[in-house]
Amino acid sequence: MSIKRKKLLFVPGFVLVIGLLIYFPGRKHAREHVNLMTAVEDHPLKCASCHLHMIDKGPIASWLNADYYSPLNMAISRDGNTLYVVAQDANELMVVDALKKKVIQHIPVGKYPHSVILSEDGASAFVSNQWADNVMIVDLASASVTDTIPTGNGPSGLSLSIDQKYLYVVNTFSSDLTVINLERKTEVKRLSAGNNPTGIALSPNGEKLYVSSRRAHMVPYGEPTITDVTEFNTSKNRVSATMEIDEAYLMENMAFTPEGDLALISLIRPKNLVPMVQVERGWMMNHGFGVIEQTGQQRIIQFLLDEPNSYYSDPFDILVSNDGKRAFVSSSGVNRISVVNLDSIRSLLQNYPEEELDYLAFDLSFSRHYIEKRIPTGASPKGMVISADGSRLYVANQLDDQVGVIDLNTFENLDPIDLGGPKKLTVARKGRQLFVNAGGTFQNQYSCYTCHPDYHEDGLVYNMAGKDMGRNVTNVQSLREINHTAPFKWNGKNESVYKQDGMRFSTVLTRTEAFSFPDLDALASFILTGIKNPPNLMYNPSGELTAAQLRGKEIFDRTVDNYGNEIPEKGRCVTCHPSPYYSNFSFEDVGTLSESDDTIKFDTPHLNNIFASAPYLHDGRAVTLEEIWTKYGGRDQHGVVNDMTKMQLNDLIAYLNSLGSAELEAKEQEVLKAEIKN
Amino acid sequence: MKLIKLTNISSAVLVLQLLLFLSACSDGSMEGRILLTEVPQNGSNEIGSNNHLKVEGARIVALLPGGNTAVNLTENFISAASPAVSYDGENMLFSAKKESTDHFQIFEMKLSSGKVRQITSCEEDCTNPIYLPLGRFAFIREVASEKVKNSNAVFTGMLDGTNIQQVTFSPQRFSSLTALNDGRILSLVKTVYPEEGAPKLLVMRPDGTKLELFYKSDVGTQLCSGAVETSSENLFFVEGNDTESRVASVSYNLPLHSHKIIMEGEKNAFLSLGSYLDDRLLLSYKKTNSDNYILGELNPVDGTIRELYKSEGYNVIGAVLVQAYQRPKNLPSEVQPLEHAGLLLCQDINFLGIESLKNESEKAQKIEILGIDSTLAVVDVEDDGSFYLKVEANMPFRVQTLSADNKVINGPGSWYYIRPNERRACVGCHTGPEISPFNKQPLAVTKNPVIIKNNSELKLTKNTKDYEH
Amino acid sequence: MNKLRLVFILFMVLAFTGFYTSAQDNKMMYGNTPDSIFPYNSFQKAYKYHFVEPIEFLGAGREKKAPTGLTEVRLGFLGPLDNSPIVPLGLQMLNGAKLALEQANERGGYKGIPYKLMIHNDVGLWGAAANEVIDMDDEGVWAWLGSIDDIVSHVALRATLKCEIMMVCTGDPDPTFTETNIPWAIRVISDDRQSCYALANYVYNEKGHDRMAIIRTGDRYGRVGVMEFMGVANRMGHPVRMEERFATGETDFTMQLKNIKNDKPEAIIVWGNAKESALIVNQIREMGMQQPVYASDRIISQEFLDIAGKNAEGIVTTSQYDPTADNPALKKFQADYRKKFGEEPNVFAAHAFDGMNLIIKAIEKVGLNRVLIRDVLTDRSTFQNYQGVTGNIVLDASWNDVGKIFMGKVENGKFVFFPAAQMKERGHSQSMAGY
Amino acid sequence: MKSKFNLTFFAFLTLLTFGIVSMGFTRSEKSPDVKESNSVPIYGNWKNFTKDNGLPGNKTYAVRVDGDRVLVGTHEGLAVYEDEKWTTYTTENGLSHNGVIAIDVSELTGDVWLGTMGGLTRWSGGKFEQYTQMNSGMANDLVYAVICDGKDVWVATGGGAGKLDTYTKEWEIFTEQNAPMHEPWTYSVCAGDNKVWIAAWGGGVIEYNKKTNHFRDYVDPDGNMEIDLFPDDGVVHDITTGVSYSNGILWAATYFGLSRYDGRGWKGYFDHDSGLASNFINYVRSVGDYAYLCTDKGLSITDGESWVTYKKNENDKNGKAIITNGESKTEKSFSPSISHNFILGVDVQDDVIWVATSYGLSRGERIN
Repeated sequence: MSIKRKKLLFVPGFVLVIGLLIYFPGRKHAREHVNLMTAVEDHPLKCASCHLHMIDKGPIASWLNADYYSPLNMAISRDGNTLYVVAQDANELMVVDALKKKVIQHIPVGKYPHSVILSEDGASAFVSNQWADNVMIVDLASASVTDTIPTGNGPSGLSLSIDQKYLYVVNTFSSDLTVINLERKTEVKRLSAGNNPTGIALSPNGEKLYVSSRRAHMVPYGEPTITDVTEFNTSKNRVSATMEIDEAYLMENMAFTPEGDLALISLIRPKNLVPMVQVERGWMMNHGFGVIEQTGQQRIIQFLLDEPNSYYSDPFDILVSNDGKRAFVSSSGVNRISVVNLDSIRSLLQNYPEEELDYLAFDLSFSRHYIEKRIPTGASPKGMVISADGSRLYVANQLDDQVGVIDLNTFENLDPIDLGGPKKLTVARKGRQLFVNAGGTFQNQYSCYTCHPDYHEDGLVYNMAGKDMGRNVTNVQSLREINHTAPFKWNGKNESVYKQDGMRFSTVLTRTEAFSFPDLDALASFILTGIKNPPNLMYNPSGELTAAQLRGKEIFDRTVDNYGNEIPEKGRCVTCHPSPYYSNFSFEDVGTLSESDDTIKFDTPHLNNIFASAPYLHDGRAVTLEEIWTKYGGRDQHGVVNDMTKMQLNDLIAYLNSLGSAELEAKEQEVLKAEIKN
Repeated sequence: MKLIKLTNISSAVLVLQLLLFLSACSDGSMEGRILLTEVPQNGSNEIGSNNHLKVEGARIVALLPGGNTAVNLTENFISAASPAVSYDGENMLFSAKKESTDHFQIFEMKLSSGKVRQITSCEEDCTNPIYLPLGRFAFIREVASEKVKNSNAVFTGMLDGTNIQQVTFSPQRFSSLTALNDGRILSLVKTVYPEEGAPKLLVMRPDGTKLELFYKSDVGTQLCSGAVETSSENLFFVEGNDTESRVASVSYNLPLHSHKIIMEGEKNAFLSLGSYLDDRLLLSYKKTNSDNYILGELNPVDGTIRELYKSEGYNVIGAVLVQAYQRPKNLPSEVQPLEHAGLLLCQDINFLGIESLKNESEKAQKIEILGIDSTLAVVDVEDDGSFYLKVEANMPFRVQTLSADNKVINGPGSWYYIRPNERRACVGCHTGPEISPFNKQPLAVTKNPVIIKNNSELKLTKNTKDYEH
Repeated sequence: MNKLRLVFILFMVLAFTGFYTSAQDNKMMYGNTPDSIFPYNSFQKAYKYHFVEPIEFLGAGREKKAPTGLTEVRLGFLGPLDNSPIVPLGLQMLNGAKLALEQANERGGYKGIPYKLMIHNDVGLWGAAANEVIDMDDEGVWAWLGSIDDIVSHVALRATLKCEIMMVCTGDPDPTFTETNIPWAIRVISDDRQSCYALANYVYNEKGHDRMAIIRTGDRYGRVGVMEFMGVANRMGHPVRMEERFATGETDFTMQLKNIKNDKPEAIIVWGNAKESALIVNQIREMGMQQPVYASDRIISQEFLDIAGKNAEGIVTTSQYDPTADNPALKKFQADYRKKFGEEPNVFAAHAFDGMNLIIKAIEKVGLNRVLIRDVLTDRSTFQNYQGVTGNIVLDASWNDVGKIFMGKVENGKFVFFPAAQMKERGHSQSMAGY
Repeated sequence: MKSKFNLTFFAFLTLLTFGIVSMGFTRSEKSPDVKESNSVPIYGNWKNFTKDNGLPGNKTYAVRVDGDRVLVGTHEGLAVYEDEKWTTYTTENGLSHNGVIAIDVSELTGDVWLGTMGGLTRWSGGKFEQYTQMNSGMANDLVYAVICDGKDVWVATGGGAGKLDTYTKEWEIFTEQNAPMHEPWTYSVCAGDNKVWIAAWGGGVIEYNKKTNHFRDYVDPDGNMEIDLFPDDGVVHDITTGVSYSNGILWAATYFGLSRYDGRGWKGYFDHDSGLASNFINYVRSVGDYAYLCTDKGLSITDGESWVTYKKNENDKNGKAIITNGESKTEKSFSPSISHNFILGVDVQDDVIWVATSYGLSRGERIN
């Protein structure tokens, strides 16, 4: 053996020895690290789980991800030959030949489009751009946007007045209805419309417009969960009534029957006020639809879609067949469309008094009287349309970039329309599919999306029960841009999303088999990289602070109080809430622990887009930001505030409302640093 | 030896099958065979009774599909029964004993080699084993006491024989176990104390928690077998009455309202069911009352039976197909064995379902907690009808409602027990498993739970930090 | 300059041609104000004089019957009890009111029904006083007593007008409080207008000072009080040029006092709470200024004497009553108060005691009807010249207490009180311009 | 020079100020347009409502006609008169407080805004929504006045004036810190021609220009509470209780008389020199060319020249209208008359007037 060869052997040998030296203690270290971050001891030590799939920006992130279309809502031409599909993630309106099942045009629209409707003559389409606060008028002949009309914050559902003079736009984030005069092409008024509305439906005679809210009334924990349907008089363009829908929320969409005898609402019946001790017997979430009678007693009755051992979670769209005999409800949590026999509903309404029907909305077996069929769909079925001849039902399968086609004579699936999205299923995309799918909970009772609609939060406070029932009521936290904001939960017990959604999660919450490690990889990847804050167009559209916000920032940053006394470090806003996330990711007692809470310190929440996540504080006791300090500020435990004038508090809140995505904040910081260097 | 007697064609077919079989399963897997229990016809116990499987001479045989060729797999046992196939199709659990003085124990056999391994060594009979996910299994074991005779309980453990623990504690008799796809265990159960009740299908989590009704027959009809779940989300079972016997089904989603009769026969014509290929079922049945039970293949769609196998002098019972199965979900367990109690919440004892809307009956204001032989406590309920108890773990009890002056309003309900750290809740009394809760915080949970115990030192402990989600 | 002169001449022509005529007959001038220092009196008769006649309340409500089945007769209290620098004053006021109610309850309450004090703190959140008065309305109080801080009093006054509950103010000397024409309040403590007249008379006429400097709190108490003093000083021909401000809670006044020192005034007036005033006095002396010091009446407290120590000697202030008067009622009150609360009552306690007794007497006279209680307290006959522990209570047409003012001077570490000198003329004479 | 700073110079300065002020305002005295005296509406056919007819309480603070219904703020809640029936809404229905003291209806949205003793309440489509100083940017819970100005809602509260932008849901409040008032006590607010006027208690009238976001204040130039030196030199008193604007005229009410401002000059009115029922004015509302003045001694209506004052007799249900036209006075009797002379609120629509009084509500119809 020559020296050269020895040398040759020596090099890999050395590397091997060093490698082994690193490997064994390294592995031990990795094991400890992974055990801590996942709270399990059998994770396969795949580094990519956290260190690859959770990268949310840069070239690696773009290499890992793909640009999907994610169709959400649709419109169909009167001849039934053309579908107009809102591709939410691609910011475009897709024109689809329904017969050839082919995409024929891509029309770019605004950011994060939500809904599309067509004018009666079919010449133009109206598209609501939820993250751009406007609607666009698209001339379909030329496939071009002709007008962009500003709306309220977060436009979603759309409807045209029967004379085509007014366009009604539901503003989800600002909770109102924009009325656009289409001759003047401008917003003429904004009417209040419940809380976080999306659904909209015009009565067949055009006199009445309904808008359904998704969030419930913000009430102290323990008071009933009630959500509004707002009724508008279209001749006066005014709010005419508010219907309170008891025990329901997330009323995503509404529809009228063609004869106008019933208005239908998709809805969820949450069980947030009962201790979350089991899933069996519908103990967490029920799913159904509401009926507002338009004649006679005008009762509001709810019906469940669920069955005792099977739940049809996250109903999104609700649609009535052209003959008025059936309704279709797309349940995005279970990839099913439920076919409701409306004649059965009508007969039940006729034969049962309201009191009994109210009770039957708790009877999980009652759906057998009106559910005709459950039609399977692609991943996450959302908006639906029916062809004018009534023969086809199209459904936007949001998470596999397809439009499902269903033969309404047989209720059988035909070949879907492929919208041409990427063929690869990225880890994050798979995570999103898991996120919206109820398969992760016992008997499919709910999905992550149920309590985190829009990947955000549902505005409810739940009794998480802990060890004792009735303890630890908890305000659902938003999942938007939580990457880099670990630890998680109000008590900060979870160092990672991995741990958060792991074994314990399945034991106390989903109560079915825990997510597998690959599924957890995907879920965590989506949660940490795929959920963005909408731009804060409400309070900070330009990125420049208003005078009041600037004054508020001074208060946020202040170190002395109005009397000139130095504020102790812990009493300053900026100490615990430093930019860009406005959290120091550490723990503090801000004096808001209640007797029914376990003794914990709170994980300082991040404040990006804080305006969008009322109610506030760990148990949602503060309905508005003001209440954090007016009602619950105590003796300056949550920042020194008691010296402030009302105007100063208003300025502070104006500043808090201005906070947007941390990404923007971070950019600002970089600019700032760069300036300092120069 | 019987092979030689067959015609050339059939032998050729068989050889081909054998080749296919061998090529598919390199080390002699038994995939595709049917395992069943053969019980001697003139055994001391009447077929259909509780102990019909514990007959000496009972044996487990394997047969090839379509043929009457059976191989005795349990030659070394004086009695063997209840074969269950593992999810990978490679092993079989069964209950058996070697000597007549032995107790029945649970054994596992590697089907490819026939190698047998004893898992349990109990002082009482252990029967009816089933596989659970991730190396666990469940079985039934006799636990009769002086007071409560003839009761048994479900136990679970690791397949290596460790961690064997009792998971049910009520004075009931379990006679069949099925692992449902959702991860729970379905069992045919009847109450044996204070008096015998009708058998029902109850469902529970594998840790014994949340034991509740899954299906019960109408009055006059009696459930006769455990249930078999098929991939079409239906469950099949045998039921009967004084004049006839039936195979019936219910859907998993809606068991109490989807009863369907698949086929009817004379009294005792059907005995038990097992799952088979293509959503068909294996059925033990007899053609006339004087025949013995034979094995057939039942098509549940049209109710037709094709005879598969019969065994002279034996009743053929409890057939199961050897194949890989979709394993059920592995349900997490909230049971913490070191805890001494669990929690029980009821939203409104005066809520009895839709009937309470119609009748203005007297409202109960108290509940009485009844143990096996004594009253454990009388507890005032809250104004909204709710109560909240911290109950000594693994202790059977029943609840009856009382008026303010201690008049019984609703007599004792079913037996309950709470596992350590289990948290259970119900909407009202007798509302069944189909009524979901009112979205209302029960007044009772705004206070500390009332302690229910039986001679133990159970105390209200300051709640430990266990802040959820 | 020519232009200015022209304008001036034009104005004089306008002003003295009797362009306007007064609408009112000759009545006693508001605020017990001497002609010589009445606004514009030297130049122009006003078109309209206010506060000359009381405003009657003409609304409904007298017809309301007293409720039956009452278990307590609720009376309100509004004062600074928490989170305010003047909490000590508020607590004294509360004690005075409590003592009066307690004694009334010992006498059997109202027809056997005990009085109950509904206590409200006035310094909570912004404009809290208004909300507190609304709460009193919701609680069903029959009348209420308060408060000290003038912002609070003003806010409460308007709220009590809306609710129509009688307010008896015993602690706020802000002159503008009664200058509102609201017929739902009386004040049973002399206001700063009276005190300033007395102080101005003392410093200018008796002591013969001319150039004064003022250092005052920046709050409304300082602003309105000093405004009143400066108005009188102007009209007496001694405009004050030097006015410095400080904030409540401040401890170092060097900046302000340096300015004052440079200005070399003949005397200095300190207008503020006891603590800051004492610190200022100390710092005045530390900086070597030896001028006489005068102060607002809030210095009358042990706190002031304790902090200022020797520096307090010779300082003169005004007082709304004479706590050393030889008045048996006062002596008894002081003894009872000491016994119950273990401290000396101050001006706020004494006036609250009087005020609460007036409310009790009014209820005993007319029963439980808010309007009737108001009527009897404002009629300026039933309780006019009421002999309280603070002396004679005399209400003018705006229901302002125009009783005697006393001067207090620190001698040998104690306040010594003596009546303020009467100015030569009181009220109006026919000789004034415009009459 | 210092020594010359004496009384004479000071007096000169004071007089100079007066001169300028007087000159400025005496000119404007001639400016009010002379109107047809008989055009001031006269109302009769009075009909009165009290607790006995369905009102929740007799003390009515405010009234507003809203199409076919009449909204009445009482001490015991909001009373709504529709189809000849009364319905009462209280805190149980979602009002922030039962004491409803101010009402306005948004022309744009039809929403009803209620100023209560415990916060501002929006009543929209049957739903009540509360704004308080605790849960919103509103300055104080005692809302003396509320008006809708397009998408904005303005309130005058015990802790300052405030503006709610119903589009952005943002509050902006105006106090002594950012507006020319000494203290944040506001009592009334009105809007028109791109301006907003706030009656600031003790601070006169504050004018806010919506285009420039600038303030200016109008105070009594004599600077003293106890007198009004010249009636037409500015607002008659700093303690203002009401402002109302229509047809280019701003009316400012006080407890000391009435002022009228036409954009150039002020004119003062007192009970002794005009047909005004009393100097103690609780509330003013101007509609078209007329100001409706709610005083403690009856209701007066004026166009600035002619007056009609409604008074009820002391001892019976009857009363009269006193029509003052310059020196001439005529009277017209009514049976019955208005419910009570202590008037707190008024509204008119077409030829019908509604009057909220200390004891009951009155409805009258125009008879001239």
